[in-house]
Amino acid sequence: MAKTQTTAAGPSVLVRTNDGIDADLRLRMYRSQVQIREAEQRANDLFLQNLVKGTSHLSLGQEAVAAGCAAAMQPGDLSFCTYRGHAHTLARGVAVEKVLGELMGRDNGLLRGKGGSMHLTSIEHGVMGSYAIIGAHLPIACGAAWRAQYKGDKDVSVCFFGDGTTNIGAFHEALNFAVIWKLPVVFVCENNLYMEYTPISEVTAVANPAADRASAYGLQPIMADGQDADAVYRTAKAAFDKARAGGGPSLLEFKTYRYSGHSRADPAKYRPAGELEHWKANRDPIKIYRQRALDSGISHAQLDEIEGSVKQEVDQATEKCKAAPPTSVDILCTDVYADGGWAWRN
Amino acid sequence: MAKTQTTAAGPSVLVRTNDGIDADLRLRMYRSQVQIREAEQRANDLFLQNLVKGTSHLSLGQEAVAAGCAAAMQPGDLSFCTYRGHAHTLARGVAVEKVLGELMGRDNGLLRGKGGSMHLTSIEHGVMGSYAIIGAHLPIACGAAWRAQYKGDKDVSVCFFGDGTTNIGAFHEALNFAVIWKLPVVFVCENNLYMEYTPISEVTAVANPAADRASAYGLQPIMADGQDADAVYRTAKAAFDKARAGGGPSLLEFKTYRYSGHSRADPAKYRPAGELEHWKANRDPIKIYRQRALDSGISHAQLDEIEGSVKQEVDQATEKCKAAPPTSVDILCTDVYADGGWAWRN
Amino acid sequence: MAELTYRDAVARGIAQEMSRDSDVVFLGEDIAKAGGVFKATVGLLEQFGPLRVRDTPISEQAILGAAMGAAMTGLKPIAEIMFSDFIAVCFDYLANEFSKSRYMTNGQVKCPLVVRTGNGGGARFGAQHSQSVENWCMMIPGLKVVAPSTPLDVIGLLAASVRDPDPVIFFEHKSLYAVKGEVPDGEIVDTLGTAKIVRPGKDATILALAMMVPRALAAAERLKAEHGVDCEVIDVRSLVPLDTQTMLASVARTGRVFTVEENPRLCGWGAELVSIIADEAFYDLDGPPVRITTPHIPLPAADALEDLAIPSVQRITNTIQRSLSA
Amino acid sequence: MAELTYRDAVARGIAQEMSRDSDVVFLGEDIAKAGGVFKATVGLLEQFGPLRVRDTPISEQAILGAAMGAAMTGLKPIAEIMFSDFIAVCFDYLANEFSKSRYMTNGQVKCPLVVRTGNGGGARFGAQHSQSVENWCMMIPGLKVVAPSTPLDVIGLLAASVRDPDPVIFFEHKSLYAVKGEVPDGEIVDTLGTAKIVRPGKDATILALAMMVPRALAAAERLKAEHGVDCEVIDVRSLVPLDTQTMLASVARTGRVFTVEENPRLCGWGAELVSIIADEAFYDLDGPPVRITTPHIPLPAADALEDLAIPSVQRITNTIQRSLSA
Ligand SMILES: Cc1ncc(C[n+]2csc(CCOP(=O)(O)OP(=O)(O)O)c2C)c(N)n1
Ligand SMILES: Cc1ncc(C[n+]2csc(CCOP(=O)(O)OP(=O)(O)O)c2C)c(N)n1
Ligand SMILES: [Mg+2]
Ligand SMILES: [Mg+2]
Repeated sequence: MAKTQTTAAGPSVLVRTNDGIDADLRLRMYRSQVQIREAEQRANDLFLQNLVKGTSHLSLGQEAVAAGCAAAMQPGDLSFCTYRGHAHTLARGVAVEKVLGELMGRDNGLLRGKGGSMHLTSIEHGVMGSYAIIGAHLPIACGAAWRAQYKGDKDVSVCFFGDGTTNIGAFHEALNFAVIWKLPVVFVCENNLYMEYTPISEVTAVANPAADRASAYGLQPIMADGQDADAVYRTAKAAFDKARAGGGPSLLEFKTYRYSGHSRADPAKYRPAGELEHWKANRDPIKIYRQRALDSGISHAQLDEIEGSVKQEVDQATEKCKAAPPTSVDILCTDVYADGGWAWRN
Repeated sequence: MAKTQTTAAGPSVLVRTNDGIDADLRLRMYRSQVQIREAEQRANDLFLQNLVKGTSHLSLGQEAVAAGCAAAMQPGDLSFCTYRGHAHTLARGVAVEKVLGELMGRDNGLLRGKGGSMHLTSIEHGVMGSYAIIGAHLPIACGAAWRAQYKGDKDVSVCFFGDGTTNIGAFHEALNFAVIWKLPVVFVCENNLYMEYTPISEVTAVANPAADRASAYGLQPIMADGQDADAVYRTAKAAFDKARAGGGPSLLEFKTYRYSGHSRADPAKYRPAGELEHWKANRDPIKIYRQRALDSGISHAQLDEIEGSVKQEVDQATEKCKAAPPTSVDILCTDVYADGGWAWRN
Repeated sequence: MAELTYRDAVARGIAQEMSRDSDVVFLGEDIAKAGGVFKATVGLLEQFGPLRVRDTPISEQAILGAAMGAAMTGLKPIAEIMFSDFIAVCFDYLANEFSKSRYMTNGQVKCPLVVRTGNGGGARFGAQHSQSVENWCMMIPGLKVVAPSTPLDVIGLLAASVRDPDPVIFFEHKSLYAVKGEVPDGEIVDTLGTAKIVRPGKDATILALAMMVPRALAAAERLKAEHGVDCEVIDVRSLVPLDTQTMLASVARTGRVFTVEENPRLCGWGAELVSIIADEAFYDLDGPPVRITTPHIPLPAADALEDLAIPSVQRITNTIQRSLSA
Repeated sequence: MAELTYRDAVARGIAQEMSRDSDVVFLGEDIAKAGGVFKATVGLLEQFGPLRVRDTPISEQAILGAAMGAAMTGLKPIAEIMFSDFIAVCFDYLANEFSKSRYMTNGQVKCPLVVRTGNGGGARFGAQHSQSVENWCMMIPGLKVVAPSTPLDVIGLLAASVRDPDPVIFFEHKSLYAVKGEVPDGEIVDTLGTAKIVRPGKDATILALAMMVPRALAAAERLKAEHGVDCEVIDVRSLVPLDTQTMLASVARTGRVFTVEENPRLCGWGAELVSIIADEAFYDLDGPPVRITTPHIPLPAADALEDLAIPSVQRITNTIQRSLSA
């Protein structure tokens, strides 16, 4: 069970304990993080080869949040992601090939190229979409949770967003709305210290952009280490359990860090010297988790095997995507409306 | 000087003291409240006579907030009001005739009938507009304060809005923005317990819609009795002084009550039995303030004289408006653009 | 058969659909306990209970976002945006979210929802509470856009909108709420994308929407009586889908077309229709297509000014008469 | 004379105006320290300092609201909305606030501000980051709307916009940022409301805007070379005020008109222009006015699809050729 420790001044801090996470779960979360790392790195390589067009926003460095949250979800739970959504999409079980294919504008892509990197969606996996207008999906997640409440469904809607998103109006409206309707929705803020290129501290009135706002909605402030998949898992699970039990929404803030620039166009020169290196050396979620796994009795071999199989999976997906035809131009005008077409007139 | 008393749990509560308010100021605030009361009641009568078209939102019962805040402003300070803005407009010195004329769509109206009841504006009095889209003017007030900061002007921008407005996105964006830029703007929430017809408590995650959100912007929670013009004056003055001195924004919440329905269309049947009567009997700002004035040594005669002169002023204004011609149709297409016209083409 | 106001037709239309399908839910500001600020939703809370008819905070983005999320996952929400002018504070949902999600996701996401909103002028509410903003929605791919002019059409088109699998923006005209009309008993369901010839005629075609329909009809009567000109009046009813066939066929018969638009001129629905007709019926036209619109200005509050701004029967009559006799 | 990119022209235009007038201030997301996500504002922070060039939170309503309040009280703010699609989250300011405040207040409130925004497709950014939304603004009374197609016009029209006493929405085309053009030294100031004949011709008039201008020009060359058809190409440049005289005069000479619009079809600027031309130049027209637009769909991300959606040189050429020879 997750325990939280509340201090008088600040938000509650999650205490790391080892309970509730068995070897199976740990291996799953390890695999998930490694898969995200590999797939994102591959996306970057493919971009450098000019095989990924458009933009893309990677989650390198933020793998533990996606892996930990997804592991804490149950089948049927719903994820609402941002343009930085590859990680969350993969974590819910969508195939690497589908994701890379979409980035590459191939016919085998998750959305056959219609959505692109910023809009990954797989309803069958509970990935209810990736939204590229900051804040828009927080109210949308409320609506999905309202449906669950109304129908007596037991799923939880989980909504991921960044620190910068806490300063837009829709954040405020969604939080208030979720609380007064006591909806089974969990808002997950991935605080990676930057909005696009601007440090979040320069544009935010409080130190912890999500947690320090929780009380404005009658919620408890909840923060945890976003580089530690176990901490993420436990924090998330407690919130999901609460929502599922009818206890209403939570707002979680995970401190994390992105290794690459904001998007493919960004060399991230605005970072203070040494910051990236510090995070990579000391706060890398995969390094941390590999050690955690070893400490808990899992063998090097087991972990190496996971790494190997993930590499193979990503390699194979890459080959399939390279071989896949470009998106068929026949679909340009399909699926605007439910009848499958786009006819706005007779 | 205003003193605030901070409790561990709740917002700070303003302690009533008698300092800083001399007889002159008290008579001004009394006059202001009486004038608002009379003018609003007249607006209502004129509506019942079908001489006011469109809608109107009265501040009967809320006079002390307008009077107290205006008294605490200096010439040059700027007011940003809502559709419920007659009171604040009058309190800054705009003539009753101009206001009633506008409501009646007469050519002598403040805006010659172009704006109507919801958009009273008088730049020369520092009344920078009345805004009828909930929340829109909070960011606008930030902008005016930004100009003061940039130019080194010493005026403060004061932005009035209701309890219901705290749940819209623009509120959140404006508060964060004002704080990080440390702008000389003061946000004044008039909590009259209702949004349009819905009790604010049913749609708000916290008990004090403004004060309980202050900490989300790193601000102190500040509440005061909105039925006591002295309390309003002191609370407002402290905030204006702070802003003027470069201390940044404040968020004030005044508890108050409106006697009439939300707008002229609303009989306010949703109020619990006795609520209106309770406020009128025990919390009427003019009754309270009349007693305060008497207690402080002002005579009945002085107060009666004010009442008489205000009644005369409102009567005369009414007659002038009734005699005034309707808005000239020649102005239909003027002042869309700065050249005075509306030409969108050559 | 009963006589019903346009206002009561809204409540009846919603009730009809909520009775039929428990997935239909309804949310908005002051719509439940208070029965709506226009009293168009009175009785629904009592009939369908607080789980299906819900008051919200003043949070238009939350309202439309919640409607979208609910629609994506199986409900059929009706969301009220009190005044259509307020679409501006939640425009992202119409412009970028539920309009585009089906396409962007290659057909995965569905959004069967209805946004009802009070549209149009005539109530002396001024520039921020009086606009006709159908074109704000018509211009967005992925939306459907409807604007009924009679109580009967309110019920039928509302039912069709609720049952439609796509997001529909339903414009109710504030100045028509008090208008009465005959409505048959029993279930009423109409068809989106169908215009209605409300007055046949042979000399010119008048295309009108919502409050402009009764005015166009009155103008047509006056043109007939005073000038012997016989106009066909078409109630456009549905901007998306657009029944271009009915309109093109009419123009082919009459040779002339006039639009009567309450919106300020630029990029109004009439511009789109004229551009279609000018292209596809060019050789049918015996004279220029003419648009009669509110001038391209914000709406004034004073009655004298507002009446002058919005196309009146007189202005419609004069414009058409002058143009036909030019 | 120097060769400058469209991107660098933006920075130069802003710098020109900020140097000249200390009331010009500039705010937006990532515009200061980072020099803008499109690198169109590099160097401005260094040149004008942190009091005049300010990074903001992700709060588009605060950005435009603050710009308005500052403009009302004496500054001349330039506000950046990073992608024009995001206008949807702050649309109230354009639709209801700074567009209407002067009129509503009988001329008291002035809003001399510029909203700059990255508009248009071609970058494979998908449906929420690629739109051409000039018509979202053109349809609002009280705004002015500009969309330059060359580096020179960027500077001149930006300067004119900053100096204009009314709110101007300035659409920069994302896919033109890298395009180069000759720009004279010294101060450059252009005039709003003036279209430009960028290629004279006698057989047909092509009206185009922003990225569609180079494509229309290329199509005109191809029509000439391959079909002997001589098209006049007009860069509309300014949608409000609209230089109808230049366009009507051209149509009077050529007898035919085509619009090339990047926006999805319904209620695009071309619809408005066609409705004006069909009315006022009806008897000049020798054939139907035809609109060439992006189909009325959200924009897809994949390159193959996006290229097919937005009017291409080929599609423009073919449509005009077919129509003229019909
Ligand atoms: C309404 C809106 N404004 C601005 C943007 C441009 N933008 C895209 S991502 C981003 C930064 C978001 O920061 P954060 O929420 O911290 O998420 P992160 O990218 O760090 O994951 C911005 C400003 C947008 N997409 N939508
Ligand atoms: C964006 C927007 N949504 C809804 C409305 C309709 N409306 C006008 S006043 C009002 C209630 C406002 O309540 P509050 O902020 O408490 O102010 P009060 O009227 O009590 O002074 C509402 C919902 C509006 N004008 N703008
Ligand atoms: Mg971030
Ligand atoms: Mg209130």
